[in-house]
Amino acid sequence: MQIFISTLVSGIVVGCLYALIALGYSMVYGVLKLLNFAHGDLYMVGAFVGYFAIQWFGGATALIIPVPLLIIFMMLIAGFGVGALGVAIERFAYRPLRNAPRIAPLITALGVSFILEDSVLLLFGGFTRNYNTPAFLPFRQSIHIDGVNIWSVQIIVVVVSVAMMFGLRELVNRTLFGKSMRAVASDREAAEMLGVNVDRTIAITFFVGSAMAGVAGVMSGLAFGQISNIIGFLAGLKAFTAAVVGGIGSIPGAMIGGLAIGLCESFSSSYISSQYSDLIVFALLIAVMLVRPQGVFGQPPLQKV
Amino acid sequence: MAPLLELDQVSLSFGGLRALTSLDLHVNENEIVSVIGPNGAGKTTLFNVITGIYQPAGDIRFDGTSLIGRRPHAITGMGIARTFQSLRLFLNMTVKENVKAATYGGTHASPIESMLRLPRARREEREVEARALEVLGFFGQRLQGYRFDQPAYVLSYANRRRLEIARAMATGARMLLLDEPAAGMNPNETHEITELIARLRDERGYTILVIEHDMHVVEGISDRVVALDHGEKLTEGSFHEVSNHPQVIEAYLGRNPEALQK
Amino acid sequence: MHLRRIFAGALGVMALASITVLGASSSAHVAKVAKASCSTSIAIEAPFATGPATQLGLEQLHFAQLAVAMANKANGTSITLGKDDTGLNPSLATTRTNSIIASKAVAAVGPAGSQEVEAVGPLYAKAGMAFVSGSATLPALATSGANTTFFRVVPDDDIQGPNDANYIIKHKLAPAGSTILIIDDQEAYSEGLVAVMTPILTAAGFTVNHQSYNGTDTGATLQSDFSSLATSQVTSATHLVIVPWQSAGNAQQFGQTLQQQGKTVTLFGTDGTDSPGQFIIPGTYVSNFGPDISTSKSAVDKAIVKGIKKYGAYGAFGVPTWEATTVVMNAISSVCKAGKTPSRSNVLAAVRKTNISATASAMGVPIQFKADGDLVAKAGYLFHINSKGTYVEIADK
Amino acid sequence: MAPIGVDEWVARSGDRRDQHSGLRGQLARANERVGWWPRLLLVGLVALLYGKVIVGGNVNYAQTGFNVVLYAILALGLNIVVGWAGLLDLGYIAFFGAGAYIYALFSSHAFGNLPLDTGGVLLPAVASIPIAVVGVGLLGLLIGLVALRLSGDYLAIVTLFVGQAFAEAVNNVAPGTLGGANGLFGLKGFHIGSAIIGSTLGYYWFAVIVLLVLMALLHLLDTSRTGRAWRALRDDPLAAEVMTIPVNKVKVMAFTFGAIVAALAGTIFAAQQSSVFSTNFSAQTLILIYACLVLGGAGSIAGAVLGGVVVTVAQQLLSSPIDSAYLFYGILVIVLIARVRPWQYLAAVVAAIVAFGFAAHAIVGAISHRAIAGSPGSSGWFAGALRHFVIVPAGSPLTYGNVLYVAMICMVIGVVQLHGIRRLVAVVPTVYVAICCWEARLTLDPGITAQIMIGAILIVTMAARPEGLLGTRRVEVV
Repeated sequence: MQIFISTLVSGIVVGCLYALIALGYSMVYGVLKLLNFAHGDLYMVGAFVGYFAIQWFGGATALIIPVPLLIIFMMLIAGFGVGALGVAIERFAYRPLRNAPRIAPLITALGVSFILEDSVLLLFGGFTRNYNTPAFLPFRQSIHIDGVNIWSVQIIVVVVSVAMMFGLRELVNRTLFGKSMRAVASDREAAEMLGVNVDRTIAITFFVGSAMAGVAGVMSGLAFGQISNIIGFLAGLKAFTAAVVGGIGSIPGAMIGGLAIGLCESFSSSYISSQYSDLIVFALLIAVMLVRPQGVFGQPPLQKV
Repeated sequence: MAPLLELDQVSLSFGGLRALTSLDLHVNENEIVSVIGPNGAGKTTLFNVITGIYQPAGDIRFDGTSLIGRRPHAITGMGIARTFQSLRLFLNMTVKENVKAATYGGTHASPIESMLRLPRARREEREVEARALEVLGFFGQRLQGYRFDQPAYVLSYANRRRLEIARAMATGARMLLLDEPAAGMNPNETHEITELIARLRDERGYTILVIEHDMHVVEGISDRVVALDHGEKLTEGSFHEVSNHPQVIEAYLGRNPEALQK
Repeated sequence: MHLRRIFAGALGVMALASITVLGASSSAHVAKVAKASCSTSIAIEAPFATGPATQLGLEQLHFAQLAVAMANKANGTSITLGKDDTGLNPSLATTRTNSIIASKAVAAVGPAGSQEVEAVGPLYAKAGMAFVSGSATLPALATSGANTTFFRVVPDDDIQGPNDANYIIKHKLAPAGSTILIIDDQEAYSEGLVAVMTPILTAAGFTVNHQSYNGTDTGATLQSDFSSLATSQVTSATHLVIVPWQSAGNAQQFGQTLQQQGKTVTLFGTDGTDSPGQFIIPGTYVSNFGPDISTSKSAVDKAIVKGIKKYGAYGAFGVPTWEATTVVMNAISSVCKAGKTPSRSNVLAAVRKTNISATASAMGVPIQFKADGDLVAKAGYLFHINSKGTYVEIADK
Repeated sequence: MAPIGVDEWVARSGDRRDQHSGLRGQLARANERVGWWPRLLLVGLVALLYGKVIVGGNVNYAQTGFNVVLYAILALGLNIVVGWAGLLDLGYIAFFGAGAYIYALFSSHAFGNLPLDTGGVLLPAVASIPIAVVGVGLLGLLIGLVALRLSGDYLAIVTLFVGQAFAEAVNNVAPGTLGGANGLFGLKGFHIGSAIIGSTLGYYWFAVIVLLVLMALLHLLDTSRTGRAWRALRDDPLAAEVMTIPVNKVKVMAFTFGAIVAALAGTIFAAQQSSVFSTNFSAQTLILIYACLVLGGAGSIAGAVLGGVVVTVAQQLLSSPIDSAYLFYGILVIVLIARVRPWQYLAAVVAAIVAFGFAAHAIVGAISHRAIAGSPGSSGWFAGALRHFVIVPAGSPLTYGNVLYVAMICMVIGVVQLHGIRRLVAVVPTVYVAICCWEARLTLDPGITAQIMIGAILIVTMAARPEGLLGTRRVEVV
């Protein structure tokens, strides 16, 4: 029982992060039909921003500002910084390719991911850095459910993720931007004719998606400690899996998918074998795709004759 | 003699929407039959069920054998080729290649044979080349000379329609289904198409089922006219019978009355 | 469109450059010919730029650079050092080794990881080129017979493993009969140590629970590996967890995961996790193949500790690499002194004859090689991480 | 009758768009004039020249040549699936890997007991290569059948994970046999009886022959019914189906052929490296193969080969400080020539850059000598020329270089934003900063710089010429 609960907890924590990254993937795919492989690296950049924010305020062991303030600041700066980065990438790498063959943006995305990953490597070196979170958020600050410690950071991760997801849902369903985003997603030309500012909408979409990845990066740093320039790829891949399982282009799909992947991962590694967990996740994905190519929540593509 | 193509109580529905309702239709050897009807009457759907893109209820027989449950390429292989209302050429292939591609079903050389250019592959390539030239030759100067090696996407609209017909001919079909061959053409070209369709039957002996909105064309070519609406056959007969049939007029009135003004 | 022109340009240049490359040398290892009598080049393979162990790699690089400088000064040689990053990754190491062999280098230092040596050993053997590792400890590397030009200045796991196991038993780090969890990271190094230690511990009456995780995982995936290991494997009967890994960072993260789940067990790391910068869980034992010379009184040790500042921070992990480099440097100069050309074969022969006294070596033991390239002397070192997170060498083993 | 003229004018409009003025136009036209077989001959001659004259016993050159040919072969295989059949297969790497691993299993001690390097199966090449090719061919068939259910991006996604699953599998499944993360090494090379290919150059020749044969066969296939069927499928699956082409069969065929070529490449790769590791078949490698294909031009055989040359040579050059300098400054010069017109402006800008450089150098030098005491990173005759031009502090501290790097990126972005005379002015400091950054930082880490440059090349290519070097512009109906 104890094992079950703590596996559940770690699964949910990991799943929330995957979900946050997956949302960005899904939104971008929705508006541009682009598989943005650079997304995982934005998450990585976010993690680094957070790390340097900690150093800025005196380092994990000698913080000069109260912890809550620090965390809020980290998330804000990572969110806005990475969001801006995402917008810049869209502007300079993807926008010129709006009407290019489908493969061109894909390759560009790979190029961008190369540049991000290796720029970080160049600037900060390849060795892993550690948030050393316990130094300012000690494990004592945790709640106990029959013998399982749930660390305050884990709670923060879940709360913030859920809050952001609902925020996003409101944004998409209630606001004007949400309307225009959905319009662009369903038919860009038509939306343009109806006076939707397509460029602006796409830019905002990139901003929101990237910002969420950035915050996810900070939270993963807080929860897992280690960060390096290569954490982006695998995380991106998993988040991508989540987006696909949930139905790429669908926001609730991304959330459910993220949690599904996270739980599947943690349960398979604690009940089956940690070395096969990745294989199991990928197998799950391939299975889902074959049974229901458009994912659990996705709409099937309609084909006209 | 038995008709070449026979539709027997053919029905098809998408979810709740009934696209075709127990439709009976026959086309005789060497006949030109026009299908008319307002938009959404189920004309193109009719073509799609015949060519096997949709699987209908009921039975469709071509030359006595049923087409139900066969894949499109097999059906075309049996001798029914079609064109598309929304042009669907292989835009990035050259004019000649577009035609040659349609001969796939008629040839049998395996990839290995092709790679090594074994005798059968060589012979078939020669035949295909000849067939392409012959088919394209049918359109006079339109698709000749420098056009052979131009990608299809540089062709003018009218020429794309011609190329689609050429491609359908290259499949070695006996029967052609032409989906609005004159759509979007200027009067000259429309006139030309009308002649072309007639020549297809007279010179090449094709049996032709054609969807057309332009009543001049319909009147000019049709042996028989079938009027559809809401997936049901309103009536069929000579152009004049059909065009004066009250239901047909009713079906068209308010939609586009001028279609019948002559 | 302008960009098209840029692109055309870029390609023009690549064509042009691909011609110039054939003129210019394209190898990063070519020695700069200097006036001094004995001038040639050697190369070091270490994971200093990429991969999971960059800190350790940098440490090795710095100590190698120091050793080259010191030896050149002492022997009046002018030998240059080519750097090759291997990312602790056998396939990268293979590529690098091929280009080192293609270069003018006469001998090599490294590579760091046992799995890398396994991969490149046959290549060096084929090239008849000596390579001396300062950290590859898998016994089979020497005994397999596949790596005929392989040498190491560190005791192998058949020494470290038993040392550690016996220390655990002798000093009762875990109550008799309790469970000891040992986790490998699916690399040759790790699996080797597990294979050596398990039987000894079992013989002493411990229940050994052997698990493994995917050492190449990162981020969230790594975390779910660790938290599941911590929850499902660290039971109330477990008092000691042995982590013979090559990533100190991972060991630290695993330690924190244990703390977070309120599990109070002792960790026991091996040389791969010996990194005062990264792995600092108080109460942990860490064994290493090199001594901590930071406070040593011997002349050479003082010189090293003083000299290393110029290149980077001091760390116990780098010391053996200084020794390995010195072995190669001395071999070359001895070849020169004998009036022979420093060819690969001559250097190889000279390395075999290496004989450095305990006082002259930084390892605290004399450096002499057995026929299979292993060290004659057997010595292991053990550290305890105190409450302040600093490493304290344990004298009594 | 519609007047022919109008019709023809429309018809030729496409051609007119393709016409280029100046040197590039002439090159393009010349390129068209050269027939197919002469081109093949040309490739053969270049390969011969390189192997006979230029390599001259230098193992590094032989290795470079081998890599070029290997990537060319891989790109050719990928071209069948992606370029012709238009199926976005991101699992291609798995076929490459499977070929290599199957070869490794039958040419090493994998089936014996690994640590002791005894026992095992050592088949001659005539046996092991066919086994690998057939085995992987079947795998391709299988994946192809699976892929029938999917189209477009969904296909890309699933195949991507097939590729990832492969790497994961060889890493974790049966480490006793597949070697896990440590891979398999000490493979026996291609051998028949006592004859064995021992040298890199030997494998170079082998690969060259394979490449030439493949190019010929694939060209003949491309111009046959199968090739036409594939390209028809790419343009319009439904129309293809209706035009007597059994789309499913043809799709599976494309996967199988691609897999076979990849497997062939895999065996050669494994034999030459004499070892295989799961990391050899990572997404990185896949991306490089795609880079070759897309850079050269998807759908064109010659393009795939040229792509292989460009990408591999670029990597090789970038991996060495001296040669990467040639590349860097070459590109810089060409970009200026291409972007700054007319020549008066160009001259002005160049002069301004030089002046700016020496001025900045002098000023900074006057303020602090240490700030210019460092020596430029690139060696050769550049260094001398640049010593009094670039600002490199003593010991060239990394932070300085990093600041420059960030500054450079920002300035480049800025320059793209500006227009007219403003841009000309902004170019001067940008170029100077770029040079300083190169000398002070980028040359210090050639490996990393190479990756960054590759990424940049990909982005620029896609923006400038999505159809690739030798590819033909395509229209896509969406």
